[in-house]
Amino acid sequence: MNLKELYQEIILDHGKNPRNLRKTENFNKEATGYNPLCGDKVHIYLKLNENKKVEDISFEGSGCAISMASASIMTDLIRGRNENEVNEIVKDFLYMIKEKPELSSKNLKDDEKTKLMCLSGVKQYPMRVKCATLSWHTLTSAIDNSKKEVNTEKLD
Amino acid sequence: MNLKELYQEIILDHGKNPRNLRKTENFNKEATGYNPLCGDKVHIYLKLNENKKVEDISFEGSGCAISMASASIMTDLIRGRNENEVNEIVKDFLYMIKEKPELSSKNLKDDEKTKLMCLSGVKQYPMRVKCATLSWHTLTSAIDNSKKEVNTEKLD
Amino acid sequence: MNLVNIKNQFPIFSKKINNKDLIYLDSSNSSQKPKLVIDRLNSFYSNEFSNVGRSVHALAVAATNNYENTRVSVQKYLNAKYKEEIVFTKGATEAINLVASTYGQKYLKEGDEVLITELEHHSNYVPWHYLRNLKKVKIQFAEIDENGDISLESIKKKINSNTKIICITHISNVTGAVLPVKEITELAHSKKIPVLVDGCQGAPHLKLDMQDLDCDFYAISCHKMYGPTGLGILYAKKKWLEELPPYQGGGGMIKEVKKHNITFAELPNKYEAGTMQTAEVVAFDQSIKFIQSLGIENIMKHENELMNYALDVLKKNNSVKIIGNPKKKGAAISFTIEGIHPHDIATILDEDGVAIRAGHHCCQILHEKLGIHATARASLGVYNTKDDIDQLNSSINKCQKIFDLK
Amino acid sequence: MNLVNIKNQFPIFSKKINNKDLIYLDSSNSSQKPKLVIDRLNSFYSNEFSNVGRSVHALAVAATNNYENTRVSVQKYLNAKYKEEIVFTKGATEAINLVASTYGQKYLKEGDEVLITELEHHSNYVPWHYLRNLKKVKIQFAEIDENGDISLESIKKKINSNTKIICITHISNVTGAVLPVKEITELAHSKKIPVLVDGCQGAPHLKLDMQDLDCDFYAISCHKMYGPTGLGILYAKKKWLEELPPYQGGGGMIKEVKKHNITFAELPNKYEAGTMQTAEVVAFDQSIKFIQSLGIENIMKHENELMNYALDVLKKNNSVKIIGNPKKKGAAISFTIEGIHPHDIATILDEDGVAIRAGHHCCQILHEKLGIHATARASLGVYNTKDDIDQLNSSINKCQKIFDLK
Ligand SMILES: Cc1ncc(COP(=O)(O)O)c(C=O)c1O
Ligand SMILES: Cc1ncc(COP(=O)(O)O)c(C=O)c1O
Repeated sequence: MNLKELYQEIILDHGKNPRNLRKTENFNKEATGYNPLCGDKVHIYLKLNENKKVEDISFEGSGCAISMASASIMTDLIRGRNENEVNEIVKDFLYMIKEKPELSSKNLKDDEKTKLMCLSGVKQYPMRVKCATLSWHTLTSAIDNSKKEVNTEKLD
Repeated sequence: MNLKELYQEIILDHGKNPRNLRKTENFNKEATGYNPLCGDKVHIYLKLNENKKVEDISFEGSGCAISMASASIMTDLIRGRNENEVNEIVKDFLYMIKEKPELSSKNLKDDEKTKLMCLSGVKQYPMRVKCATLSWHTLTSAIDNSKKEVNTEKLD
Repeated sequence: MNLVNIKNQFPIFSKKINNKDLIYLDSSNSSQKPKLVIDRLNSFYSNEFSNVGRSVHALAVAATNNYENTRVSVQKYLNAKYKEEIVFTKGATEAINLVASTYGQKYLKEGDEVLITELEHHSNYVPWHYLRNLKKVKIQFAEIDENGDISLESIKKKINSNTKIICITHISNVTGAVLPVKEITELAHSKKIPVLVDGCQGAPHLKLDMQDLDCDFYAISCHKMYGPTGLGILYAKKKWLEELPPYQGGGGMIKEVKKHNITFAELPNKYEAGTMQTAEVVAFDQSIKFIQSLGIENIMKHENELMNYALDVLKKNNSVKIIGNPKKKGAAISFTIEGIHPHDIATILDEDGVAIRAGHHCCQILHEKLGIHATARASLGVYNTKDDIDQLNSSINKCQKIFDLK
Repeated sequence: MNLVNIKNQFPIFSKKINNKDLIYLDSSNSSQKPKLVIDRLNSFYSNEFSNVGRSVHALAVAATNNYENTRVSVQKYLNAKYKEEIVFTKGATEAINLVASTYGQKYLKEGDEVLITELEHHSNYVPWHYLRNLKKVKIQFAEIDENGDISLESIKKKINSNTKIICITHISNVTGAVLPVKEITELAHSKKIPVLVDGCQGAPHLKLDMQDLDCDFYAISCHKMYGPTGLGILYAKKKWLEELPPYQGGGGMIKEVKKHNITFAELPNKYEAGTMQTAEVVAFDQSIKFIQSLGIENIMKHENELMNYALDVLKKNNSVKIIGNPKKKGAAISFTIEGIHPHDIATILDEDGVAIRAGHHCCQILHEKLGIHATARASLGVYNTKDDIDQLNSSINKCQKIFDLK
């Protein structure tokens, strides 16, 4: 295990100063995610336009450095993409966190991949994987418009 | 442990041919005893006269050699005694079965003591003590006129 | 595979009981434990112990993984569709109470009927009896035939439009009768009635496939499956676990707790309140490994041969009366000897190191039906041999001698 | 008595975690197990195993005696009046569920109130919440003061003529606050209200005397008391166990079973349905012996000194904010570090072999009241030392460094 890999500079930065930590005005999709283990919660707000493109995305909530950084980096990356791209990226990220060594999405540029790969350190910390994936699962739930709340217990 | 001590001739005899296995006519005291471990049951019927003397005592039920012999020997011994004597003998018997090496009741003649001591073999078989004491506890319950059923679980 | 030297794998068989070799014929009550399982308890407590699911430190992570691995092993062993369908309980008794309590609370009302059989263990009757008191539910008993079998027909007879659940044992712990649970389940489902199977005696002795059996609930006692005490399993179809209310409440089974409301965790956590039997679950993985290392088919063949041998031997013994004559018989033979009470038989056999059980075996309904208070029961485990049966028989002859001679 | 070399008695402390010595500060979650206890499990399964209470063979007799001996040891340890007042359960969670379910069923009706506190663990809230849904019972929360204490006064405030039971923790598993349970019980009894004490954190750390405390129910988790997992204890006054209906139904807890009715066994069997945790109960006798060999007064003194030392050290550490400042504090210190989430603290500490817990510790009500989602918690056991506290402190400093540097 390697703490330095887990707490990289970019994680600590996004953890302390999370981007998009606010509530999108006139959002038209939303979902809440729980981590019952620690009581942490995240709320994702989305504004999709008529072409199913993400006009804005934001989040509210509190959590550990990993979960805040993950939500922060995610929201930064997702804005401006259409629904299909978003779904593909989410899938790729979750797959990477759990099984693959790398990201393979063609919708991500190299520097974007590098950014996301900073979160890959959690692989060595099984109890922390939930922290990294909570906001991503919640995003999927928001897009699917499923009213069900996301619960990391079920998902990872 | 010693099976021969447990299954003495007198026990086997009383077990096979229990005395007083019937229902006293015009009984005025009765009680039922259970052994939930094996489902065995004994029902004691008493007829006490106005001087609180046992005019008749009998029992119904089925059980192992030890419990049948114990009820059989007990009923034989108790008939004709008054309530105080009965209580004293029951106490002495239960005390002997559980703790003392011998009987000390002044209400028992030597040959009666010898007969009862045949049941002392169960001491070496803790799970069988209940078999030997069930009818005795039930007798006490009948005398006390307590409506509560006897249950060996509670008593030994 | 030759199952002859299995006793070597069980430390207890190297010990003397009353200065005799132990002839253990009480496995339907609880099985002995293989070294593998005992050692795993030991190593887990000595090197790896932590509570699961709650802390993020290394020991807790490893313990949680071990715990969840057993769930997956059980899922695979039972061929359950989802690992969330495996709920750990204190025992089969708790598993059945869980279903009776939650199903009863949500689905049963006055006049509804619970259909059980005359063969049921108290653990598959008392929990339903509670609903008789609490909700005025009725309990119907499917009747045994002259062989002690429960036929599909006898179940059919008691089904009516009020029947809301059918609860049957897989194998009788008294007569060893194997019930046609798959056919009963098919029949029940054709009438939209769920089926609970008390698998206490099924799980240690039969090849199980939940998806093929298709029952809704299946209750298991791990201590009868070469596992530690204090542990059982409820298999339940996911849709039931999702639909039913939670059972015990406490830590680990909640989602969000507020002063005015509480929401509950997802499966499988919803039904695992409080600190669970961490070490027992971790060690039970080794019980499954033990069974798999022998192969359940081999175990079935071995036990079957032994059962046939025992029936042969005991039928030839004129003093012995075997209780029930089921078409398919597994695990247990109960018998009586004219003139000798089962408790006396058990005590005399014990002197020879032969451990059997005497009593009503928690089946008073069946004993009442048969008109007897108690029976003696010899039950088999994977470690038993023909020699064990021969010793049983000769000790039975000794009973006869003691009671005849005098 | 000098409690310095206690770690020797616990095999796990001779192991390395992440190549570091294990600094185990998660005993409020579950304690480590002494060799005595592990060995007893081993020897019982290897040499003596049998189910209890049901068979009459030698192994069963010995196992039953061992099992009942533990009941007597527990009775004596708790100074309970009768051994029948000791009921073995799966854990404290089951013990509380047992009381909530049976007391609720018999005595609670719409409008009645259950009084708990803001400090309660989910295990002492969720079971009562069920009655809110099932019976429209109300739940009142006695409030903590600014130090995190529950005063007699705060209980008094919430008692009214509808209060039907008071359920309080002995020691908070978050702040370590020790509640005045004896005074609360006196007050409650003066109003004829029974009291349940959640003794999970009390039992391992305090000298207990049930007759002096006089509470009606006391729930214990054996795995927090240096005992095996899967075992708990409900102490309950005999009159309650006699009056209340049985809880789970099954083998061993019945008297007579008929098709139309069932009667129940006497105490303590009435509340011990199905095969119990035989080996766990037998081994728990050694946990009590272990505690007695050190002496609970010595344990209290040792843990007290350690707690004061830890408070000293952590109060000097400016980055640490300790949660709650109770007058009497036992067992646990919860804290936060500004800008670092407890989960991150726990992960960083774990790298140094320091095992703590992060989260809401099954006390969401308290965390909501305090306005925080999660805390980090270091909790003490008899094996902890001042060195452990020093290591905790220096690892906390490392957190600070990691989060400050970048
Ligand atoms: C105060 C308190 N109550 C109840 C419990 C629940 O105990 P268990 O999980 O052993 O059932 C715990 C421990 O988790 C506790 O600390
Ligand atoms: C058929 C059957 N059902 C239920 C039980 C109860 O299982 P447990 O006592 O392990 O809860 C048993 C064993 O005693 C059994 O044989």
